[in-house]
Amino acid sequence: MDQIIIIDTVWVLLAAFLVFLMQVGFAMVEIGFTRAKNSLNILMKNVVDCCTGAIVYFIVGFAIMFGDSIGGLFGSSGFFLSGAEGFDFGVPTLAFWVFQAVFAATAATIVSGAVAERMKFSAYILSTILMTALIYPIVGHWVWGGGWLEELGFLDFAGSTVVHSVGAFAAMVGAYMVGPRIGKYNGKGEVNAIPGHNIPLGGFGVFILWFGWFGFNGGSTIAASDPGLIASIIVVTLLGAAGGAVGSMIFTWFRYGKPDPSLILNGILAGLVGITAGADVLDPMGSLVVGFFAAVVMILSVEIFDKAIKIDDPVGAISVHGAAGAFGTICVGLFAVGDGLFYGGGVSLLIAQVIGVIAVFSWTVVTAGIGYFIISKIVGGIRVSPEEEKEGLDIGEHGMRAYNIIVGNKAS
Amino acid sequence: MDQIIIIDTVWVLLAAFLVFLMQVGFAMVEIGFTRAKNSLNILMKNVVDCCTGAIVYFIVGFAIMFGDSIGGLFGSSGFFLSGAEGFDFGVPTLAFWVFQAVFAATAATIVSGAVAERMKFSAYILSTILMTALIYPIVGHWVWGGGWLEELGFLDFAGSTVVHSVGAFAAMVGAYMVGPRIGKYNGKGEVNAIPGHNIPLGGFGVFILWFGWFGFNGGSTIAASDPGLIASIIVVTLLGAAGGAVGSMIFTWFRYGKPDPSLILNGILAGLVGITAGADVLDPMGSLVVGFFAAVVMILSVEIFDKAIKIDDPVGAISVHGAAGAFGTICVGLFAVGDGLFYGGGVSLLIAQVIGVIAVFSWTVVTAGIGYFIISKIVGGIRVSPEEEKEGLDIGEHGMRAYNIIVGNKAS
Amino acid sequence: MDQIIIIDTVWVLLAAFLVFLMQVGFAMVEIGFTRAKNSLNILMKNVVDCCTGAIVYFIVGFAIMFGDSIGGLFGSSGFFLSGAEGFDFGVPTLAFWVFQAVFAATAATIVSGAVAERMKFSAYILSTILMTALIYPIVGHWVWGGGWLEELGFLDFAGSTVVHSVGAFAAMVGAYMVGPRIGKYNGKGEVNAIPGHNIPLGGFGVFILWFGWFGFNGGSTIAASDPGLIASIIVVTLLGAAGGAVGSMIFTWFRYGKPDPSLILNGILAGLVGITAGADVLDPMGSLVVGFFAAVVMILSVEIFDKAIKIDDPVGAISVHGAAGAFGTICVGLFAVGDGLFYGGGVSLLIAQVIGVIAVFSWTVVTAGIGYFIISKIVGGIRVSPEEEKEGLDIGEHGMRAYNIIVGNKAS
Amino acid sequence: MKKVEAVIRPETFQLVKDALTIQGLASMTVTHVTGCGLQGGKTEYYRGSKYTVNLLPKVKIELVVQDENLDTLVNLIVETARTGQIGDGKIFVYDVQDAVRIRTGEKGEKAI
Amino acid sequence: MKKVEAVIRPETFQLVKDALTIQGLASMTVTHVTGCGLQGGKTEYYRGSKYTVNLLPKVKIELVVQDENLDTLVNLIVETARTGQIGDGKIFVYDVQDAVRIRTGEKGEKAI
Amino acid sequence: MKKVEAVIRPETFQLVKDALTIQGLASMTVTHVTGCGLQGGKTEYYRGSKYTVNLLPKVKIELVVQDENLDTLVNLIVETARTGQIGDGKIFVYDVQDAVRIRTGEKGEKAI
Ligand SMILES: Nc1ncnc2c1ncn2[C@@H]1O[C@H](COP(=O)(O)OP(=O)(O)O)[C@@H](O)[C@H]1O
Ligand SMILES: Nc1ncnc2c1ncn2[C@@H]1O[C@H](COP(=O)(O)OP(=O)(O)O)[C@@H](O)[C@H]1O
Ligand SMILES: Nc1ncnc2c1ncn2[C@@H]1O[C@H](COP(=O)(O)OP(=O)(O)O)[C@@H](O)[C@H]1O
Repeated sequence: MDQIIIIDTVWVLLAAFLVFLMQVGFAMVEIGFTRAKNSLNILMKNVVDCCTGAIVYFIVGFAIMFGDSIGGLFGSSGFFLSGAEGFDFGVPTLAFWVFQAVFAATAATIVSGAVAERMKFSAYILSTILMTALIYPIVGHWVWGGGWLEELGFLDFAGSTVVHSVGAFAAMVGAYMVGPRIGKYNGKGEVNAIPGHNIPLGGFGVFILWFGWFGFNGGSTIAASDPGLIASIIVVTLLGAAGGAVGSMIFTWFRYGKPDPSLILNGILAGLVGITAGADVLDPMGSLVVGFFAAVVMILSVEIFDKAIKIDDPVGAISVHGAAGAFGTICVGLFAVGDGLFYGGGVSLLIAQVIGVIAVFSWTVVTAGIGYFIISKIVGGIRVSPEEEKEGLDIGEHGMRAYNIIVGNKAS
Repeated sequence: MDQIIIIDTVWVLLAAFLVFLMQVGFAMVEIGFTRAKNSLNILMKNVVDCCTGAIVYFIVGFAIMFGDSIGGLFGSSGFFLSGAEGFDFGVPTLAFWVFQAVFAATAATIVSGAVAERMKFSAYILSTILMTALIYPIVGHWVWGGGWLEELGFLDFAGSTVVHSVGAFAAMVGAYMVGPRIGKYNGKGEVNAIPGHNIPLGGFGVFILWFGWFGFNGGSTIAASDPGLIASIIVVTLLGAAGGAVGSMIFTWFRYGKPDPSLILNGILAGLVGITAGADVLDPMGSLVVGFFAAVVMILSVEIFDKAIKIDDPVGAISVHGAAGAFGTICVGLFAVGDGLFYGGGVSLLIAQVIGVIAVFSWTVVTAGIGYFIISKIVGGIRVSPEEEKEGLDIGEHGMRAYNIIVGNKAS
Repeated sequence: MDQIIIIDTVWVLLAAFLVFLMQVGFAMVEIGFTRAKNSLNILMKNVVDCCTGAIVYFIVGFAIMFGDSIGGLFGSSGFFLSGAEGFDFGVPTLAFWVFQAVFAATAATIVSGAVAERMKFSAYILSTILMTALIYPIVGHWVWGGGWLEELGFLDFAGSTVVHSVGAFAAMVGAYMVGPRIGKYNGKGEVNAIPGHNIPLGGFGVFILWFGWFGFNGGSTIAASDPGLIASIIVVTLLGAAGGAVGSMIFTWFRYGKPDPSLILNGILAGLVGITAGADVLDPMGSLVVGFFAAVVMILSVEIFDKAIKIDDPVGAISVHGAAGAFGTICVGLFAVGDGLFYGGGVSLLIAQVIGVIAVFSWTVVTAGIGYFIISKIVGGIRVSPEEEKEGLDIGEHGMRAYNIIVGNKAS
Repeated sequence: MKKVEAVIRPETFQLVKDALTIQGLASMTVTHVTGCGLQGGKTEYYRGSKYTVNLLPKVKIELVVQDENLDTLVNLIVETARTGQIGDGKIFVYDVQDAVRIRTGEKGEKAI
Repeated sequence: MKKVEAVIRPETFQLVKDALTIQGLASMTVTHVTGCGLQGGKTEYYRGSKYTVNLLPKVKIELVVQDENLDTLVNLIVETARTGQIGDGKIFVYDVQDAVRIRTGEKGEKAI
Repeated sequence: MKKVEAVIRPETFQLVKDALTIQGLASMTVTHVTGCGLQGGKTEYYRGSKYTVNLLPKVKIELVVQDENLDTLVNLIVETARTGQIGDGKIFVYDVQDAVRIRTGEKGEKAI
């Protein structure tokens, strides 16, 4: 008995470390896919969302997510981790908290990619507080904390919706409200591509994210005690990403004539986001299929947001985490071994999945919208001035350059 | 009983994650040691070999490597992981599979460095399929799947030969058949050095590879249940690499007058490749010695391939994984505590080791040669056009640049 | 019983891997925060301190640190790990050794940042040998090997003082004796800022260091058997760093008008160094507070060293590891749950902490001073020539450039 | 033939280029440079030390044009690159003795 | 004295340099630039959006030579840098009023 | 008006710039270039192969000045950039036909 808790704790903590490392993966992807003049600002946003996020989640978020439920809507105990003794998550409450805290930071950090290169640093910090104190924990409560969606039978094993879509939907609202980057659309509304300054760096970030994802999905059991299950989850995580890579490679090769590196990298992530909701109930073949099509959905979504909806998302966060996340969550209703429609399980799970996605979308869009509106009032607009945007936020927000060739600086 | 399986599974899965992370290490080394105009192509090759490789290994490779043996030559059951229940590897079959899948991807990815900057993307994908479906699994079957080399007493604990040399021998054939990069040799056949564009990046990759190697060797027990053994394996892995670094530092300092950073980085890898075959049977002192001389062998091999054999290998993959791998495998016959010649064990092990290396070399060179020949027929030559090579494969194969300073792009 | 050792060994080894990975984190921070012309030299210093360090610690260091104590001053058995059977650390001696070896390498590598861009490669290698053979192991013996400070009741759980301060104090002596970089101070003694050439790279390094720190603190229990304790240690490690980030953000925002990216990155590290001594006895709130103020102390220390003491420390190693380390060690006497002054524990612990810091400072400064003096005699001065320094140590020490755009090289 | 060398702000480059393209004067060579003039440099902080970045990033455009296009060109650049703040940059005009189009070997005005 | 400024393809640079070295005209200053001319730019895709890279990478070589070497030099560059495809680049020739070798202080033709 | 173009060692740039600032000649445009001249290149090793880096990093400074400042400027550069070793660099002087300050539209000498 005792020893199982030790093994479970070791597994959950190690998984949490891997999830934590995803922060640097996100930073690399976002910096690589944007322009050099904003690199430090993006780095700082990633640093601050993970640090502020952890603190806020410690003070408020965890209590709202896992505290005693008020009507299945939100939790109400455990602020500042007080009363930690009262909780029982199998592993020590602090171990469970660490795992949840890095999840919260992940949800928060998704936003930074979509609003990159133009949102004020101060506005971003406030939005991070809102995400980790309220928007994310409430959804978490609904699905994982004993809330109404859990009651309904909605399944989201490791958070395609709870973590990724919540981040992405908030990102969508943020990117919409802050507006497209100067120069992204020309007078006629056509897209001017703004290539990232270091795509290989983005690639390294994707590999690190994938590495972290093994912890993200593997640790979501909060136990190692069923070795067959965790092994299966890891297989799904490996093959889902591989399916996403191959899907995006083939799809872009046909569609644009060449295999597009930046979209293949996004395709891996889309595959991962896609299989995350059903990582415990997909079989290897199912994970390949879901990963493959999650990547295709993501690419179409990138085009739609870029060209039709005209929300400027420099790194594709909305499509990768939102579109592929919703797709993957719904796919659980189709591909879950046992309960999925394609596996002879009927439509009831599928319906629960659709309801869950809609509910989370509505909640996130509305609260994020109100949130950014209030933040805008507090800091006097969420967007930097056009001059600052043109010169780069590194100078404007931090008075420093990311890359320096040093000639001619003087003490002053 | 039960709990041991849990611990073993946790260990094997975590080790597999570390081995997986080696993919980004390889990508960094290969990108850093080549020119900026080919960075995306190399990144994509690394992405695709690991993703395609995992899928192919799921469909075919694993069955050939670990399925019921046909005459000790190849396996024949377990395609698509079907009949997974029938296998018994101590840990759950899926856990074992994940560990083996990332090994297969490692063998495949070694090739990309040697053929970098000139092989077609399509040809490379096909060669990866060949590697993970056939060339590597057959050797794996011989040595680890109950095949004839295992019968013979050939020892290769974690794959100096099975993984690294197979990758390197195939890489040698590929690099030979694709020919040297334009400009590598001048009219008189002298070497024109083509320095990599970001050596520190290569250094980061080497550290990450080393980190992954702890999983590579440590996990090859497929069990944590002998803590003294895994601890010893890790010590060997640490000291072997350290020996390789010191060996290459001293050797280049004497030979070229200065300690050569790129060869010291390669030296760490050579040390690691060298001790991998005997990681379970070397003692700390033995690992230092084997690592040290593996690095020296590697450096001499780099010179020979560059100047005498004239096979152009931009990152030194053939020498690091092939020469040091063969050297290390043979050293098991000398340094194995108990059975090694220097430890009073006679020559029988040594002879088995030599036979194993020769057999694997012959198999790999022949099949890879035939393979590239067929691939060349399929895709119309395995090499890009000289114009494309000069402009860089990033533009030619992917229509995109790795690094962008953005002025003057327009929608079109 | 048996199984607990297996779990403990798995935990300690995995923790050691994470600590090992900190080497690449250090390399990234130091390379990012300095100029491009010295990148390879810094990389090589990091490679060599970790490789030479491991070997030296194997031969000598470990014996001095954990061998039979001579009067509480130094150990005297276990050279070359001989007599390993005689030791009992709970886990296998080799597992314990690996964990200790990567700690020794960490202490050594701290020096390279402070003396970067001007110390000779040969002098640096010798100083590394001194660190890992003598300076660090002696302190380690005092505090962790049954020595006199342990007797006294001095607490330094994971090495704020033993590892970080020892590295930093030696770094301070080295940086002082090698002198400031050319151009750091103008004729009037004013500081000329010399910005690092790739700050985002430094940021990635900080994230990787933080990741490694989970192993650094978590593994210092040398056991997983108290899951509540290791979970608590990880929470402290997460919140301490977060506190450091927020502390440095707020402090620099007030002090310099903008949140300073390079100091926020240092602030995370200062937070981590700060909570390391008390990671097992701090509560979450205490870790936030200690992390926050460790960052403030670090920033003030950076200013003092730069402007008043005028020791040139390109990456802030002295302030991050030394000032924050001493601060954090003393804070154990204030914030330790139970024994700390603020938690009703009286002043006896506080006094022990202060004595420990002073003793370690004195020992390290004196031995490092003598050491560098002798090294200077051996290699003819520890500093490269002004010409070499201006051109960069990459060319001078290694005959190679870190970054290459290749036109116009010729065989010769 | 004249060579017009304009050192302008990176931010205004796109505007200038678009304007030149419309006028059919789009043949140019572009270099990333740094420069200082009246613009005194910017005070930044690095790790607690104030310092002045004397050399600010600029874009240098070089265009070789026929004499009759000179004024149009100069005026166009002045109009599109001006923000009115110090640091807008300078235009310098030089005489060109000859031009050769490498592809065809054509010389003189035809080569531009 | 004349200054020859050649903007050529990066791919041909090595050939040009070798040819110049053989002729003993190897003193030069080289800059990485981008440019556009007749060559309309290249259409590339980025994340599903087509776009034109108007400015393509080029290498600018500057050589100051004595008047009598001018023709040899120009011809040599034209010959070695030509591929016949649009984008081969241009050569411009300017008059140089004076040259100084910093090391010795020598002026004029001796300084080249 | 004259344009002074100095190709110097990166190491000496700061000295030159300080000297020019003191003389009030601090308006300049700076480019990172590579170059070769008498300085034969440096032999380096890469992975066991000896090779010559023919093109060494240099800094190019361009300053447009009034005719009367020409000599002061050239002398100042020669003095501060000289180390006496091969590779110190060269100064070239060109005639400038016109200058325009973009911010104000001023032309000629006033614009410098
Ligand atoms: N005399 C000069 N010679 C060379 N370049 C110059 C000269 N004057 C200005 N420049 C270039 O023009 C840029 C802008 O000049 P500045 O004086 O700051 O702006 P403004 O013309 O608006 O006063 C400088 O950064 C420098 O690159
Ligand atoms: N009038 C010009 N002024 C300045 N640079 C030019 C001019 N014309 C061409 N160039 C430079 O030469 C390069 C090649 O010119 P392009 O017209 O594309 O080739 P081609 O000469 O073969 O027609 C351009 O990218 C640009 O850098
Ligand atoms: N004729 C020339 N044309 C253009 N640039 C030149 C010329 N001669 C020298 N340079 C530039 O000056 C730099 C230094 O010249 P070099 O001949 O090596 O030094 P020194 O003048 O001391 O003999 C070269 O690297 C090159 O950039």
